[in-house]
Amino acid sequence: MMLDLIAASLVVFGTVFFIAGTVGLLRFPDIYCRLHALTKADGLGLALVALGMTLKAESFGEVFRIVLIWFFVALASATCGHLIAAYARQADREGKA
Amino acid sequence: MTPDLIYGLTGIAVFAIGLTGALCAQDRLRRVLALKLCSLGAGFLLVVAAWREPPAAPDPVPHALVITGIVVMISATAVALALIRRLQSLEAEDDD
Amino acid sequence: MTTFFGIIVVTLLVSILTGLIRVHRGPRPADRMMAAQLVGSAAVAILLILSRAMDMPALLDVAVVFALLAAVAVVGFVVLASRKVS
Amino acid sequence: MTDPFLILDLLLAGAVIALAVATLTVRDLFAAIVLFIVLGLLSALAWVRLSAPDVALAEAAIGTGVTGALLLKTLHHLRYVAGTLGEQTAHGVTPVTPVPMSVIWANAAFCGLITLGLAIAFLDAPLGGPGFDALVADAIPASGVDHGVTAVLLNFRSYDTLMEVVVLLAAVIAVWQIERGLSEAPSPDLSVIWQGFARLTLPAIVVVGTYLLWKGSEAPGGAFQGGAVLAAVGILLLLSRLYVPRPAHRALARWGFVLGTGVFAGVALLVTGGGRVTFEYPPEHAKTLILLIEGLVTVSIAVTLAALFHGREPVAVRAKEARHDA
Repeated sequence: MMLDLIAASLVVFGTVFFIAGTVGLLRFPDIYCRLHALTKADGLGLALVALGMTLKAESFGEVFRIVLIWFFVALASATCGHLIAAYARQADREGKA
Repeated sequence: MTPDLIYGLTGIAVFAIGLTGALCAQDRLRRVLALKLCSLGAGFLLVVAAWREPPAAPDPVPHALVITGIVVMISATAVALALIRRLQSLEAEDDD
Repeated sequence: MTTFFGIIVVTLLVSILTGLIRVHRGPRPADRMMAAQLVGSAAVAILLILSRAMDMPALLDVAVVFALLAAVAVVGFVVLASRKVS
Repeated sequence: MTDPFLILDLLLAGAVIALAVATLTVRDLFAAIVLFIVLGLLSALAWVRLSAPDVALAEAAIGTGVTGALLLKTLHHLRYVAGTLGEQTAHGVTPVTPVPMSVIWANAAFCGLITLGLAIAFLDAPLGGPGFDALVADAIPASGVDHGVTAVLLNFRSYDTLMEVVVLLAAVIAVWQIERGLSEAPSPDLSVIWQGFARLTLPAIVVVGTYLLWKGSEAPGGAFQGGAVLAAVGILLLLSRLYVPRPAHRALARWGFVLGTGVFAGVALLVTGGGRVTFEYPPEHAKTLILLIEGLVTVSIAVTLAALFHGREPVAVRAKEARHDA
C-alpha cells in the first residue's frame, strides 16, 4: 500500500512536470526559453513517471526495459536539445548577417 | 460507447478527410499526405474489425493485413516522393 | 489504481494536445519540432502507464520504439532544415 | 463516474480527426509534416487502446518514423531546388492554379457520398463478429510460433508477406530509376555531441531491432518492426554522414534487397519440392524455417527502407559530372 502511494505520487509529480513543460512551450517568449522548458519536462517528467512505474513493475525484465527507455529518452533529449539550440543560434547569426 | 465504435467512426472520418484532400489539394506533397491519411483511415477500420471486448484476444488476421498495408504504403510513398523530387528538378531545368 | 492511471493518462494527453498549438503557430521550424519532441516524450510516458493499466507488457516495446523515433525525427529535422552547407 | 478510459478514447479520436484536418489545411508544409508525424504517433496510441500492439509498433516505426524522415528529406530537396531553403516558412512547392469552386464542390459531394456509404456499411456491420480468431487459435500449435500475428504473417498467409517483400523490392528499383542522375541537396555536418550520441546509441538501437525480431515468435514484434528499427539506424548513419554510400557498395546493396525475397521464395519452392503445398512448412521444422526467413527478410527490409530513404543510387562522381556537361 505504501509502495502504491509512493508510485502514485511520483507519477503525479511527473505529470506536473509535463504540464509545466507544455505551459512553458506555449508561454515563453523565445526559442531558447522554450527549449529550457521542454528539456526540463522531458527529463524530469519522464524520469519521475518511469521511477513510479518501476515500483509497480511485476518482473525484472519490465524494470530493465523501463530503465532502458528512460536512459534512451534522457540521452536523446539532451542531444536533440543541443542540436536544436545550435541550429537556432546559427539561424539567428545568419539572420543578422 | 465502446472503443470500436469510437475508433471506427474516427477511421471513416480520417479516410474521408484524406480522400477530399487528395482530390482538392493543389500541392503535390500535400496530396501524398492526403493519400497517406486514407491508408491510415483504412488501417483504423481493420484494427477495429479485429477488436474484441477484453479480455478476449483480438483477431490476428486483420492485424497482419494492416502491417502488410503499412509496408506497402511506405513503398508507394517512397516512389511518389521520388517522382515529386524528379518532377521538381525537371521543372527547375525547364525554367532555366 | 486503474482509474487513477486513467486520469493521469487523460491529463498527459490533454497536455500533449495543448502543446500542439505550438506546432501550428510556429513561428520557426525549430519551435514546431520541439513541440513534436514533447509529444514524443509524453507519449512514451503514456505508454509506460498504459502498459500497467491495461496489463500489456508488450507496450513497453512500443515505448522503446517511440523513444527511438523521436531521435530520428529531430536529427532528420536538424540535418535537413539547416541552411549551412558543408 | 465516467470511466477515464472512455474519455481517453474520445479525446484520442477527436485529436486524430483534428490533426488530419490540420495536416491538410495548415499553410506551412513543414508544419504539415510535423503534424502528420504526431498524427501517426497518436494513431499508434489509439491502436494500443484497441489492443493491437503489433500494428502500433509497425505504424510507429515504419508509418511514422521512416515515412517522416522521407517526407522531411523530400521537402528539403524541393526547397533546395526552388531556392527557398533559407526561408523560415515552407509554403507550397507546386505552382498553384485556382480551381473552380464547382469542381471543389463536386469533389466534396463525391467524398461525402463515399463517406456516407462507408458509415452505413460500418454501422450495419456486426461489430466484434466472428472473424478468424477461432481458426487461428486452432492452427497456432502447427505454425511453429506462439504469436498469432507472426503465425498469420509468416505461415498462414505467407503469399501476402512474400508479395509485400516483392513490393518493397519493386519500390527500390523504381526509386533508383526515377532518381537516376538527380543531384542531391547538400546537408550540413553534425557536431561532436552528435558523434558521441551516435556511438553510444546506434549499437543500442541495433540491439533493440534484433530483440524485436527475436521476440516476434511469441509476442508483438517481428520482421517488419525489427527491420524498420534497423532501418532507422541506417537513416541516422546516412543523415549524419557517418556512412556515405559509394558506387562500389551497389552490388552489396542489391544483394541486400533481394536476399529476403530470394530466401522466402526459395524455402517455398523447397517445401513444394518435398511433396507439400507451397508454404506448407513441415511442423517439426516450421520454427527454424520461419526464423530463418524472418531473419533474412529483416535484413532485406532494413537495407531496402534505408535505400528508399537515401533515394538516389550511389553513382560515381565522374558519371554525374559527365551528365551535367551533356
